[in-house]
Amino acid sequence: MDFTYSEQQAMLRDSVDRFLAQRYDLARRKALMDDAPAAEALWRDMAELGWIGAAFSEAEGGFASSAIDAFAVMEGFGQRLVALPYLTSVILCGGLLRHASGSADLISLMIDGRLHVALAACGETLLHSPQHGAVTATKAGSGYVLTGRLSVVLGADRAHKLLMAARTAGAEGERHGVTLFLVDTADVSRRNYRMIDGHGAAEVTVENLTVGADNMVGALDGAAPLIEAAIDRATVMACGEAVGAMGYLIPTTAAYIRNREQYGAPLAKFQVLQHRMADAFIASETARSMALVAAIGLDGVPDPAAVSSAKFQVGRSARQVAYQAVQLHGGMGVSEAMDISHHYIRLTMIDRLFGDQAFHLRRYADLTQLGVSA
Amino acid sequence: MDFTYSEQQAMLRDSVDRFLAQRYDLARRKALMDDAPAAEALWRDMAELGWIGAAFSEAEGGFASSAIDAFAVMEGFGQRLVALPYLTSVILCGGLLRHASGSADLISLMIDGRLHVALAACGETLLHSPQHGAVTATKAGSGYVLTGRLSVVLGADRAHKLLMAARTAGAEGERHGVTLFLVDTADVSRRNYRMIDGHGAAEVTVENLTVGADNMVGALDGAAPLIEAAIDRATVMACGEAVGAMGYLIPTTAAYIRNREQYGAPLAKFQVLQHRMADAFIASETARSMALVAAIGLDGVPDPAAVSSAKFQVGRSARQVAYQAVQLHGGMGVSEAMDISHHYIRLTMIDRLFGDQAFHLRRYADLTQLGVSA
Amino acid sequence: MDLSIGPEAERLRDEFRAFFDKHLPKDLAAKWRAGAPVSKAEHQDWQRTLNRRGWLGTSWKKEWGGTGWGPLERFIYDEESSAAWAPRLNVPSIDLLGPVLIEFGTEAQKRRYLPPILNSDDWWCQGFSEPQAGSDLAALQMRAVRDGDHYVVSGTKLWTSWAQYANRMFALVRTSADGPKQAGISFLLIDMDQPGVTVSPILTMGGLHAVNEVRVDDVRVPVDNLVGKEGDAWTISKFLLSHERLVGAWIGPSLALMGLLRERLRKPGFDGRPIGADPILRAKAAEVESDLITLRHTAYRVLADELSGREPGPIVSVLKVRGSEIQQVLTDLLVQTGGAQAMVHPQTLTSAPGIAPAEAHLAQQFLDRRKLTIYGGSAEIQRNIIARQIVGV
Amino acid sequence: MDLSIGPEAERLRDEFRAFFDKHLPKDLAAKWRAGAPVSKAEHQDWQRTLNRRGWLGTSWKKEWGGTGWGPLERFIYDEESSAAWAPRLNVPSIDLLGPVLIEFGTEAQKRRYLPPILNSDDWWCQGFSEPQAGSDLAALQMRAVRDGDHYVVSGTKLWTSWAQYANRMFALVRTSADGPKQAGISFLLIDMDQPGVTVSPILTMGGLHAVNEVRVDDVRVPVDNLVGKEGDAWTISKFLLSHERLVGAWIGPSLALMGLLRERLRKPGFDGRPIGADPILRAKAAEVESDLITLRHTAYRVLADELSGREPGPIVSVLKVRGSEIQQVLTDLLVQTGGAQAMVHPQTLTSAPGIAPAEAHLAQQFLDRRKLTIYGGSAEIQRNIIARQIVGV
Repeated sequence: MDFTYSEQQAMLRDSVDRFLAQRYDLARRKALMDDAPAAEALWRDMAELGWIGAAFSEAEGGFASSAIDAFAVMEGFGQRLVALPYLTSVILCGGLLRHASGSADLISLMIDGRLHVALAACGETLLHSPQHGAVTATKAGSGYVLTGRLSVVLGADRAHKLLMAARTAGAEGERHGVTLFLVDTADVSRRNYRMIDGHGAAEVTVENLTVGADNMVGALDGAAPLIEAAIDRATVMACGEAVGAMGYLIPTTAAYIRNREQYGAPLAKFQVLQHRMADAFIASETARSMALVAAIGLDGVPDPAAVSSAKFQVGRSARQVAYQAVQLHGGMGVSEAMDISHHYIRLTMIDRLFGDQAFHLRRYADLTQLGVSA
Repeated sequence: MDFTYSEQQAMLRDSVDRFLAQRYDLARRKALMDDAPAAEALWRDMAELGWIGAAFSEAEGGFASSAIDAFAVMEGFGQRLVALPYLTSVILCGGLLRHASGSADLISLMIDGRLHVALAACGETLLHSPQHGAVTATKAGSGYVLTGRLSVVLGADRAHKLLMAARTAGAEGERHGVTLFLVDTADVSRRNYRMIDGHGAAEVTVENLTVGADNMVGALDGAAPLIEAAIDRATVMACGEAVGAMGYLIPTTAAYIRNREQYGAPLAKFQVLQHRMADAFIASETARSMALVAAIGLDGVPDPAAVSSAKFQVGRSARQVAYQAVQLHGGMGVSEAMDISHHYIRLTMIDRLFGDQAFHLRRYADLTQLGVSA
Repeated sequence: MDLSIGPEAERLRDEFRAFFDKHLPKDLAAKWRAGAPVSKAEHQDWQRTLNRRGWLGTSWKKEWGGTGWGPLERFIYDEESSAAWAPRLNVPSIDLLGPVLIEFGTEAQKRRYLPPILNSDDWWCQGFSEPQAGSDLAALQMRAVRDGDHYVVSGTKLWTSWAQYANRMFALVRTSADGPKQAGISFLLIDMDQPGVTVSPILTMGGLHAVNEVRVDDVRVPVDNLVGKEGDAWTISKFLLSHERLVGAWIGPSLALMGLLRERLRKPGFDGRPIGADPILRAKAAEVESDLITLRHTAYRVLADELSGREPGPIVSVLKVRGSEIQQVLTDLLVQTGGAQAMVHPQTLTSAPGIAPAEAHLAQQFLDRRKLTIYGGSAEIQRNIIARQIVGV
Repeated sequence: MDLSIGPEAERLRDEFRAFFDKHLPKDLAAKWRAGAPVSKAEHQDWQRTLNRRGWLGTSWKKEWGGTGWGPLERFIYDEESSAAWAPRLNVPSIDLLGPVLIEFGTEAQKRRYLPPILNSDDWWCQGFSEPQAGSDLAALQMRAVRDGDHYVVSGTKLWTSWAQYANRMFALVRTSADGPKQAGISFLLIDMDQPGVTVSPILTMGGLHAVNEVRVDDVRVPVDNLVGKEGDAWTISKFLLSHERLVGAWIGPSLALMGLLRERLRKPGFDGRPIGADPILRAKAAEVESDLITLRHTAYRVLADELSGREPGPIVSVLKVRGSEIQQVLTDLLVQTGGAQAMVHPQTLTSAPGIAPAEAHLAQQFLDRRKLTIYGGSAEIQRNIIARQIVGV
């Protein structure tokens, strides 16, 4: 029984911390949003440090000894509020690329920091429920013709390729009949924008795009389980990011209320605020436990119920911790000039991403047959 | 716009207060549980003061100018933790007796304090959903034969008569086909006991009991709406009782923490406890607003959505206020020797009675067509 | 007991409805409803429309061009204005400074400042908070040093709402460092269109620009611009607070948002079923609506107290606490109805016809409401106030 | 990272299961499961069964007849014991006094008091709280005045659990009024079977008799009954607390209750559908189960820290706070599954075959758990402890 990072993981975590402390802050984060080349340069540097490889096994050309490695990276990213497409490209799509033809080359490119991929699936949801979608595929010879529009594809703004889910059989809402295709972003039309948390996205339209059978990722009609597994993995990593953010917000807020005086005393002297901090700590530490368990589970037999439990815990805790961090910072907490408000937004997003609290409670109950007659 | 008691209602409320202060306390409450004759004597004295008549209009032989009159009585009862069957007999069944043959005599007996009635309906629920039940009625000549068992009939232990709902047509769960019969408790078999809050109840079994057409209350097959209306009225009155209880618990708890010292200071000096009191006050005062609105509504066009809104608010607030009253009283709060714990239990019961918070939120949404496609 | 507001007020309510229906520009209402930005000119146009009808100075005495209404009329007006999705007015001018000048101002001050408020030529901002004085106003440090017929004012105001639109500011300034902290604070009118006054935007969550930093460096302000006497600011502030009693409950705006939520819940969601068919979301929506109508009636209780001359007591803080929380819950639920689109940053959209305007500002509105439990007497301070009165420590 | 407890512990877990399955009387487990009263004799019988297997002194060293287990073995034992619905043991004897005597007692004390605990002839209660010393133990007033070879003890203990079964009490007593309050407190063993010791029941919510008032009037206690030195009680209490770290999380009992809840949710409710088909109740049950497994893993984190010699810090308070809350939620939900029958007072039932025993004690159990956030370091004190460490004031 061990809930600590291995020496190697701790080193990775430290390297993330040190690098970001030097190369990344709120101003840089904002600047990179409008400066794609600079963002790409930073990304390549991160790739060289092995952070992308940390998400792939050695067999795939990466350096991961365990899923915990990427979790450690995500925790560091969460702490430092990194707005780069690690989660949506490396984690979410990296795993799916394994099923693509020529996967070794693709993954190698990704590990080198030269390939961004975005997942265009799950319709208008924030990436849950792959049985829903908006792209139809019509059989044409040995290939398919894709047509449809997704208004929000996370990470598509700077992606080179898209993993696009299309309906090849069955009806909307059925798990069977969803197929993934790898398409070049050059072949689709995009309108780029940013999400409220500063991460990039795009509206993606495909019109009569012909794709060959070699564009197919995974089995025909069988992508839903693959996408679900990829989302589960990404969900756990998003939990890692949130755990990192909470781990930053709590000591930062504690320091703020120790220093900020109102009514002639440090805010920290007010017992109500002390208990808010205690509750934030309770929320953060328990969420961390469940997130770690879900992360450890990624290396073994998939346990989607543990993932849903973790996502629920992390979502609820993250919202609470972020709310109190802002509240205790007062006006400073809502200002864009301070990172607190950006953490608040990102944690709000993570709470919704891959399914919100209610979604995961229901999924947990379904998976564990809670309340079902024997 | 006026949210205050009329002069007459204020007098009624004061008379309840004064009488109970002299004649009723925790010890007496407990003693009366095992002493039916003494309870009856007290009940007659209350009847003489006009408190039962306050629940009936002048046309029915009562003294009520408005539903607020009975609400004022209930508030007083809530404050003083009265465990007598005012709610289950006078309020809940009193209204239904209007539809019985010989109703004038029955009501007159009730107003004189000489008739207790209990409602045997709604199956195993705490008196919501009259479409469910356990008693079947088989047509026999001009009458019916009743058979069935209800394990919990509130107030049946000392009732002289029961208003018994039976299935005369349709299937279990259908609103149509429920008929009310007035039966003597002598004709049923009872096992008496008390609920956890000290109020009386009984398990009631009827076996092949023949009742005539004149035992029927209201129309054949049409009792569900009558029972629902009676429950709505009783629900509002239960809100009044809870509002009275909260109005007692808050100043009592405030006084306790002002006087109780721990760590060398009165508990009231701890800001966390101050805020708990503030939150209790917020809960109590807002619940009072909605309860008053529902009570005012009883005199006009029935507004079941307002009743459900009130019951939800009161249930949630009552639980919160009671929880904090116990918590702030520490060990004293859980002791049976103090009234705080009994208020806690009674408010827990009121939260469940006539449908709990989730039940009333759903009913509110149904009644106001919330979330239904246009 | 009686819930009716009386035939006179009901008639007035009908009048309001008819007027808003006819005169409020549809596109302006639609913008406001979507949470999209509204320009200063649009605000002014609308204020002038109201003023032509005589309904701008709703808390002003008739002699100064106001409506002369009591609290009931004002409350109904606010409810109907919100229900029609009329944009919020320049509150600091109309609901704060106006009544203050009418109560405490000199005849000259009234004649000079009140008319340009009503015709919307002047736009005022409220300079209260400072970097070291957030909740604790007594700690404020903007100095006003007497120099002949002028004060020389220096200092920084923070979180000043809509100062970017304002040409004037009424500010709390420190005229004396002696005695109790509160006694040295005065209420001063400052012309912002002059050198030495610098307005810098403060962007808040979601990229909104609603508040500012206002730096005042050695600006000379005529002594005539003092409202009341030196040290009167505390009294004036308390007067202001009593005016804000019911506004802080956000009843009208929340009822309007609830209408929007109800509408959105009827729409089909990602799975084709009505969004509100989800039992958990439906229960949450029912809960917040119940909370809202409950708070509305609580506000009516306060109103009834005011009308009959009773002091409502700590319930006023209840309105503020619950009103803020309900706004936060409502906008949170609205975001939940919007799926992925609700999380798009509207300011980064160029032209994306797929993203409906109805969704585009939901997250921004949610983020904007985050401040409600912080400013104007935080949720913690309101609870302190309540506790002081009911626990009595 | 690694979740496994290792093959040795897994094997032990299997052994526990097999033992409980074979030796725990079914009717006793059923009573405990239903929340029905269990007599002292039944408790003793069960303890003796455990002792025969050598599994009673689970926190005792082997030389004194204990198991010599570490925290991991004890934790798993507690989980399995709870899962089997084995009744709680006489915790003050076995888990509190035993380890204290082994650590701080004299050889004579150990020889005299440890064996009768293991063979269940002695039943101890813990005399800590007093009328004026609830959370604040330093304020306690029971006096022990030295008189030759004896202390003369007078005072009143409150909330003393199961004192009605106990023949002995270990108590905190004041042996000195000088110096800091905590320094004057000593740890004394008192024989209750003597004149001057009066036990009066305190009934708690729902009519339960679990706690008592213990009055001690001029009772002479041999000086030999002092554990440690005079003034050592504070040190001993801290030692006790470190032993209670994981117990306060209520993991085992909560897992058992969750199993019960799951089972009840599958049963048909008043409308014929499974009780758990209600989406709101289902969501709440899923939430508390998620909370519970989360807390279980948090307890394992603490355990892992202990095993590797790291100081777990404020997480211990997290266990206590959340453990109590989860017990309260679980029993609340259980009551919700029981309809009207769950609100019946079981002590007033004579013979009502319609009221199933499964329902009859749900409300009592719910009410009983109300104390968990109050006693043994209230929820407020736990939060103070956490705040002190993370805010550092």
